[in-house]
Amino acid sequence: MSNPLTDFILGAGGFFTLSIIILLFAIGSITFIFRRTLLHMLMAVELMLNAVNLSLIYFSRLHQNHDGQILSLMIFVVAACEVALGIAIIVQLFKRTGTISVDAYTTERG
Amino acid sequence: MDFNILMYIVFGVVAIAGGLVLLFAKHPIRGAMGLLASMVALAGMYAILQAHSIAIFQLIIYAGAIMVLIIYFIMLLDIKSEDYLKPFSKLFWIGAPILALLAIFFIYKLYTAIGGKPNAFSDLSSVAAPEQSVQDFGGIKIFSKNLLTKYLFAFEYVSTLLFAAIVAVISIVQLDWKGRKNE
Amino acid sequence: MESSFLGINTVNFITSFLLATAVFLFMFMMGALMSWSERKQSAVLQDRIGANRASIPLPGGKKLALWGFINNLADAIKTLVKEDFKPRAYDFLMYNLAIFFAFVPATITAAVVPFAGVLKPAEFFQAWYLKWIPWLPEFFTNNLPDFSFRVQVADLNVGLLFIFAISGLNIFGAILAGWSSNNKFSMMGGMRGASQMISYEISMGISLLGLIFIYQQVDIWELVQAQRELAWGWLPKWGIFLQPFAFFLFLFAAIAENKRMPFDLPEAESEIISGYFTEYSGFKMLLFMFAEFITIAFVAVIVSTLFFGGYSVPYLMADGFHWPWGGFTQLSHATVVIMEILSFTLKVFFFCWLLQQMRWSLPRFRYDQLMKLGWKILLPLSILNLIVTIVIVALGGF
Amino acid sequence: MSYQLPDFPDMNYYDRKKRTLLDQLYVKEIGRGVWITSKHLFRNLFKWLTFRKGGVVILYPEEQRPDLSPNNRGRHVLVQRRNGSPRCVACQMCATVCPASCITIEAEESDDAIIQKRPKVFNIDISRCIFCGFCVEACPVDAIRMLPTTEKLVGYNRFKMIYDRDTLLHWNPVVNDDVVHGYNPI
Repeated sequence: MSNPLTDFILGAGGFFTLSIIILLFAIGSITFIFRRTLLHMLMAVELMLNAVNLSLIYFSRLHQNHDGQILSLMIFVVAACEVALGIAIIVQLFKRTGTISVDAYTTERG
Repeated sequence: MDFNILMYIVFGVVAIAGGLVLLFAKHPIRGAMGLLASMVALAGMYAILQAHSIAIFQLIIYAGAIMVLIIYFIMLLDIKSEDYLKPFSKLFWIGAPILALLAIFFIYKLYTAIGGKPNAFSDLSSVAAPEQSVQDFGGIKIFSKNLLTKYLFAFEYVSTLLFAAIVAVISIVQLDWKGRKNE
Repeated sequence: MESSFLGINTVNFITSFLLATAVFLFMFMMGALMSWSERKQSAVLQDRIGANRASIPLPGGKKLALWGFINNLADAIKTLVKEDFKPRAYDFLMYNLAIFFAFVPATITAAVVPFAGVLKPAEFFQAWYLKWIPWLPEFFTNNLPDFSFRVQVADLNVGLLFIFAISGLNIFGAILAGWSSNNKFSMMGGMRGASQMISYEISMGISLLGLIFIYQQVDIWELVQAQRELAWGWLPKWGIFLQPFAFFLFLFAAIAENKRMPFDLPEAESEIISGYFTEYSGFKMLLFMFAEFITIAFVAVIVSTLFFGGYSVPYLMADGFHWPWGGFTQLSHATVVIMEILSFTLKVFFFCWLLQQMRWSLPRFRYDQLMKLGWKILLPLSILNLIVTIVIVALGGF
Repeated sequence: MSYQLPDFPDMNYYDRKKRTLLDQLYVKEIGRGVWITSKHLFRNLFKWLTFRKGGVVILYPEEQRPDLSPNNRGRHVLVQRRNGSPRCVACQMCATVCPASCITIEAEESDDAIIQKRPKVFNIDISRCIFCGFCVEACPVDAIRMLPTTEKLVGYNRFKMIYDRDTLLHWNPVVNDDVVHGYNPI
């Protein structure tokens, strides 16, 4: 009983998936650190959360265990809260300064 | 090659491409579309990894709700072009290669550890592929049974978080900056 | 399956391919039919005559107008040869991507809906009125005697949620079209569409939760199977009988989600020209309109599947009618399958008709009325409906 | 003014009727609306199925209204003299007064020394005409008139809607002498 998909997931697919996770997380962190737009930073956080979700789902499949899936559902909820709060804060900042560029927020510089 | 494996690889490449679009696209809405593509591709990967319910939740929550919210507000904010025409900070060409090299180094270490071997993850996996349990695994019934019995506390905890977030968002949005704009 | 010269995988693939093509064509034909009935039904109910001028001249001086069907053909040709106008300073990528977002989700969601029960080709082609097909009966009885398949393209175990997920993607079409057109009316249409969709998606989902609680299923095939059972020996367990209140809530939410009258604020002609697709012209506009018509058919498909028993005919089992008073009418397999397909199609036709009739009967809501209806009335009522259903289910009511 | 606003106990005249929850669901009213339109739909459908005309509209070029007023301003005609030439003297009065500027007249010298001018070109763009009848009132020699009929004022393109002098003179092969030819003051 050799399912090619199972073989793939156990072998080369694991390397592939982990590479995808690393790359997505790297792209997300680069975006978060070096893009100077609030919206981009918010979306980069989403991308990093997605990368983590993929690792959870992959290892949940590997162990045939639902813990990872449920944890990723919790991450969905946390991401939803985070986006709602983040968008609200961005809207307030935009109302105040008229821009979403991080470089413009210099009032705390002293 | 199995069709599922092919689609898995295609979805992985699309996810990376979406992330790159998010990184390099100038306008936020292009970046948001890249992120959307990445999310939909990840949903496809989840479905192939037999997390059917999570794949659907990914589509409903991320693609259907969160991205709609983000795009809605990108449209609402009336972002001027000077906000995004200089997208990267000054240190981008120093920092980004370092981070990218770090990622590539991780992948290289991964490859040397497990890359070429077939069944590299067999030691880790507790159940390889018993056909019967594979059918049920990740289905909505077992998933929700687990969620509402074993993880009930986490479920309630997260719903409390959602409630707090609703209150917080409403209170933030109701703040009025007009009176103290020039403090 | 040993004797078959085709592998069972190949046969399955061919069957799935044919089924997918048939379902796709069904949705397309429903879209074409809707765009015809949009004209003709509105005309007839307003004491007018409607489209009848476009015609094909026949030899002998007669003209073939087909009750206005040729108008659709003429429209397609006309939009193909029209100028493809593009607004100034539009966003090329998003402008074209919006069409796909509007069109693709509308067509692929019907894939998870069963159009009939299990079909056994070996038995199906034995019916007397299908014997004229020369080699099919022998082929199936000789090669694939036990082969059977469900008349459903994709048998997902999360089918109902899949429908929600894909129809949630539909709104990106409106948002992107509105944003990329560089037009204030388009923008307002897109914004209205987005906020309307967010308001109604929730009550749409919650109104269906009661149904999921009763049948304990999100698999659409199993949902339809559960609806074929009888309560008290005579009443089919259709969703409309078990959840009559949820039916109305779902119907209104689905119409609002569908951006149709009386909730067609995103494309309110009298207020914001044509809403989010104001700046589209030619074949792109036709695709938007066509996607909208297919979505009507899709709402009809979903409503008839979830609340009216899908393909099921009351008292019709796999071998014939089992009447509630004890009688039994034997029917051949082919007759049963064809009756099921016909029953499903008729239900879809009825709801398409009803949606069109509502579209031409009702005035448009004001925007604040729409929001109030969504958040203050439909959402609490659907939650109330859900709570009452849970209590009844917990007490062992169903 | 002796008119008194009706006195409702809990209502001012500008208040709407209080809507109950059932009203706010709109189910009842939607049902009523759909019922009314469905009545029309099925009545007309039944008429179609029994080979009668369902709608109340008139399929214009094939059908005509039977109840047109005799004073209706329909199609233009040019009145002829005994010898068949138009009575128009090309004075441009109708072209000047026409609010839609749909009349084009080019004059040429007439054979008759008394009349002096006659129209070489007399075009009416019927697709621009608004059927106001000013040209008929302005004409000093009663050369242009409007028939009550609106028969066949159609064309497949805009150039076929421009009626020239001969068309206006001989608008109908079966000419009713009493209407056009019978009137001859000269």
